[in-house]
Amino acid sequence: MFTEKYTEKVLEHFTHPRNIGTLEDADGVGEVGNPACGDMMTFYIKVRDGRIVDVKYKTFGCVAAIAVASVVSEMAKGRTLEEAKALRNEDIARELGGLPKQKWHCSVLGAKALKEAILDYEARISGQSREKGPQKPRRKQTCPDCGIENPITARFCMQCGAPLEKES
Amino acid sequence: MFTEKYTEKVLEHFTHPRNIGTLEDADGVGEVGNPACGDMMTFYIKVRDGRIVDVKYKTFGCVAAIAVASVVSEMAKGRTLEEAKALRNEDIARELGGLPKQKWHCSVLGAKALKEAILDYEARISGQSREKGPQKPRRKQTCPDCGIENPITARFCMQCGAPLEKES
Amino acid sequence: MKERIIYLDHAAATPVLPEVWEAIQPYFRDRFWNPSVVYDLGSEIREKIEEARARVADLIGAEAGEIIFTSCGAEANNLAIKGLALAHSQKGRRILVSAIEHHSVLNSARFLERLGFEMALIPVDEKGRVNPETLQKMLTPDTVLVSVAHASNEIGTIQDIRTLAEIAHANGSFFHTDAVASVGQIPVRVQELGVDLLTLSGISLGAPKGVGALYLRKGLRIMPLIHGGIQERGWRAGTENVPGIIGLGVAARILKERLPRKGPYLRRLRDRLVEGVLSRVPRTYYTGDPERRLPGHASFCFEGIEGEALVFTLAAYGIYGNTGSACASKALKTSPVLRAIGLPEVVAQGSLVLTLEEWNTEEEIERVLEVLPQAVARLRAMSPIWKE
Amino acid sequence: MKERIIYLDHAAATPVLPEVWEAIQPYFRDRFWNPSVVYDLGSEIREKIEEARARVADLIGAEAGEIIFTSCGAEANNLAIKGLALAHSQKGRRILVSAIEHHSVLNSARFLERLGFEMALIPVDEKGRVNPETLQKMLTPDTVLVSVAHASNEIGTIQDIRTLAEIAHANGSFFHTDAVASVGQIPVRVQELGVDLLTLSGISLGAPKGVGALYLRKGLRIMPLIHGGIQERGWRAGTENVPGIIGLGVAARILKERLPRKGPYLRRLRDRLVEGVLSRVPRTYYTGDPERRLPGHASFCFEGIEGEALVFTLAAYGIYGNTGSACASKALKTSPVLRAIGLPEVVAQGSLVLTLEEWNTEEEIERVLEVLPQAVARLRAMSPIWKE
Ligand SMILES: Cc1ncc(COP(=O)(O)O)c(C=O)c1O
Ligand SMILES: Cc1ncc(COP(=O)(O)O)c(C=O)c1O
Ligand code: FES
Ligand code: FES
Repeated sequence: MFTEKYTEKVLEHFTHPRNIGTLEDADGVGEVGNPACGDMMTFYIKVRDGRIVDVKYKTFGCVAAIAVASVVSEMAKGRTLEEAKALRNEDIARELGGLPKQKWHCSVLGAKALKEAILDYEARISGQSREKGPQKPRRKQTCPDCGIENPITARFCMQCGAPLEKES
Repeated sequence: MFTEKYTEKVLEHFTHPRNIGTLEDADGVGEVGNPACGDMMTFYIKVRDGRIVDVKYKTFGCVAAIAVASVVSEMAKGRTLEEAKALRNEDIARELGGLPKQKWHCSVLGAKALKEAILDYEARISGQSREKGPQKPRRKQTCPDCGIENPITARFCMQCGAPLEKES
Repeated sequence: MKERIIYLDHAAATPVLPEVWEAIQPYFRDRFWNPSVVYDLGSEIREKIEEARARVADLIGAEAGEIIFTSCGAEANNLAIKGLALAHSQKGRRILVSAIEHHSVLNSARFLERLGFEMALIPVDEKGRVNPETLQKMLTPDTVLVSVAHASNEIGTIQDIRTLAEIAHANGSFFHTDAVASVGQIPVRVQELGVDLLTLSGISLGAPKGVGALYLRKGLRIMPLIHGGIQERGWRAGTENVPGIIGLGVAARILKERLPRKGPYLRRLRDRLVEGVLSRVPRTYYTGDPERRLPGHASFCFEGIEGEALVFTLAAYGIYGNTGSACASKALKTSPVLRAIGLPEVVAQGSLVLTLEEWNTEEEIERVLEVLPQAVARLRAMSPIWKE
Repeated sequence: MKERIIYLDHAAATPVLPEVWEAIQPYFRDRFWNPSVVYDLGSEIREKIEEARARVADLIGAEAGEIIFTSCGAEANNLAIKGLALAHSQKGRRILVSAIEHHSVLNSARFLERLGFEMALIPVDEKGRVNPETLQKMLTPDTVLVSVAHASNEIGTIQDIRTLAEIAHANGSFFHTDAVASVGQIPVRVQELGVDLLTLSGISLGAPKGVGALYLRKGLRIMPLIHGGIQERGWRAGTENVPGIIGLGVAARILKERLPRKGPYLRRLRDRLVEGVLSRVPRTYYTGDPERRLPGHASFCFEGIEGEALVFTLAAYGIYGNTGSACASKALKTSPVLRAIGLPEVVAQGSLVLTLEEWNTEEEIERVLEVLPQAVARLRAMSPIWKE
């Protein structure tokens, strides 16, 4: 699943991203990431009869983030909400022919943004406003090599095995 | 005076050493060095009217040691004892067109061996037997790069500037 | 794959110069001997290494005996920082390094913290300059070493090393400068800079990869980093990268010749590039010091977009630049250099660094000025945080 | 200068293999890109490096992720010894290294003494072998690391690393082996040896100079030696010696193929050489273990003469061998290895080491057998300590 470089598919989606844009009359909107961290995605969905009938997005981020958003938009369209919610980041990475280790979290971001949009839609129809709980304090460290979050106690990255020592 | 490699002259003397051998009826014999340290020279001289009329030597040692002994034997022949005693290692090195730094002490050895032979001769004619004093305790360290002795307190080789730290 | 590449990432790597390539080829197969062996073949190689040492020394106004060859700039930085601190810890255990140092300086200092040293970062102003007064205030009697890079590879700013080194010396502290980005770009003379140690690397000099050098002022003692045999006079063990070292020597000789006309040429190209970008791309930051900067160095931040995506968009047109420091660019963090000069993190994300060499042409710059505005616009159009 | 060179000093340096030379040429000028950059050109280089990593791993039966590229064997030894000790000092501060280790192992351990570690030398017997029982007795609960070279480059002796490593592990100590002399000469499989760390160097493998590697068992943590960027997964900073690494990879692939027939061939040549020398030159010591030794390795001591003079005498005939270890041979000390195996110092002075490769021929050996007895006789004739 890990590649040394971007696959043809990633680059193709990056160069020609599908479904880019916003939906003025979206049924659900999901926004994840943080521009200060270099990645942010906003997904817009339209839902008919429990199915996603249209998807748009905007993304601020790297090549992988753009490709992920694009492929997620393709994968989501036509799926039921349950199917779409079940989309895991592994599925997204596989669809792209794999991702470099340090870009793995972009696929997480894509899955999350879509899910947030669906949860937003569900909250809207159930009349509740979604209030996100307070952020948990960070007990994580980010692998400098692959970018995956690891427990603060980890000495090696769980994902790629890189050393996580503070001094290196 | 320092060369990166052996000069032509050194190699020529090494390949064709002059005056090699012993003198059965030597008037003076000088032996310096220590085979355990990898270098030892024995010089034999014949003296007539205060002049060195014949020189032979044997040498156990490196290329430089052999070349030094050879050139010293040439330089000594025909000189007065005073002239021969005044021969300094720099003169020997110069005669050879220079020596690599780490071979500098071979020239010292050559000058010393000749002088020892002369002192032996002088002791014989004055009827005293030369008794060498007790060795002084070693307060020296040898430069790993050029082989020159340095005071135990030196941090850099006085001769070549190499670091003399114990740990390196 | 692309018709023609416009390569503008010379801070990350330079092609080996033709003269260097010519010079090193015999040393792989025909003259492959180990320079440490006693026999004549080894001596020939040793002489070549000494010739290279003299040439590298000449490029920076040093003596041959003051040059230690290493395997890269990072090793030279590690050797300088750790080696000096460990050898002079009786003088003090405090180390000052600027906030915009290369990782190899920064992390060497961090390592020393684990051995009981104390490390502090010298802040820089919005142009990336270390203020001499700030340094003065941060010096304490037990400050053993100050390290400030001569020029930044990320924002191009050139420091006033001479003044900083004088202040450090007045305090009895040693001074190291990482000159990887400046050597070969501007005149670098150790006497004029007044430094005790200086790092350079082959990667930006047209030498083969795998070679760097440390200038160590005569008489100054450091602790070796790579212990072992007596190569490099005992300062650095290990069989020498013979072609690398010979290549660095040839490159140094050539660069010394070319430096006088190279600087003005690069500055002209660079100024055209910068002026064009700033006038065509709105909300663009020209990072670093616009005056005191490397002649071939242009660095920008574009609001609303992310640097890697921009680099790839440009690469699709055959234009190759970088985002942040090559050595750190795989790690997905905002550049510490851009944070240190006070750029908002979100702006710092959109960084692009273009580093020119004398073989770059005006036509290439014009082509960049055509493509870059479109590339930025394309990414801004898909960015959720961009508002016209 | 000489009509034809008979080169028998392959432990000091090997020519770059033709296939390696072919493979690396494009990476100096055409494909010069920095492997750390984000864009496609960098990725191409990165893939080549990973290919090389897989090949080097394959040569020693490791996984690709267990290989760290370094700039030479000495660096790998320093990284192993210092890196392991510093990362695991909570386990203990005692280090055992054999009395016949390379300087880069020995002096790394000595450096650690300055940081509060304790170092002890494991003695060897007259064949240069570490006795497992001796090791057993020297181990203490706070022994964190044991380092014994797989084979000696000076006397050719191969150690029973598997047994030694088992003993160390039973004590909870880590085990490092310097396999610079053995890799490429005999099969080396990390699993079979059971070691935690293993050093190899390009110098004896037909790779370009300036590259080595450390095998670091998966999951084991060490402290980097060269801190900085995240090259080599953070274990070793600095821009990679790209052609060097690619070359090492190709060399590893070729050596793996050739090893099965190379061993017997070298052994046959070497045995002829040894038998000829011993029968023709009186008062000659065949140093090291006559049985468990590197196939292409012949080492002697000739009474009454000094090694450098012998090397030069042979060189005048175009025959190139070495006296003691290449890396130490400029330092005018008796070889510590020959002292450790109990040879009298005066005998140890007359050492000659001949290391063969598969391109050496029987004719070359016969020529050596003609010249060597005369060369020894000539020097003995001028030696004050030689008596028939
Ligand atoms: C046994 C041994 N270990 C380590 C080394 C050091 O290798 P390098 O010269 O590549 O640093 C050598 C070099 O000859 C060696 O023979
Ligand atoms: C300013 C600076 N210092 C040090 C280095 C490290 O040099 P090397 O990659 O040769 O180890 C770099 C590399 O880009 C650099 O830009
Ligand atoms: S957006 Fe986070 S690295 Fe791709
Ligand atoms: S005899 Fe001592 S090195 Fe020459």
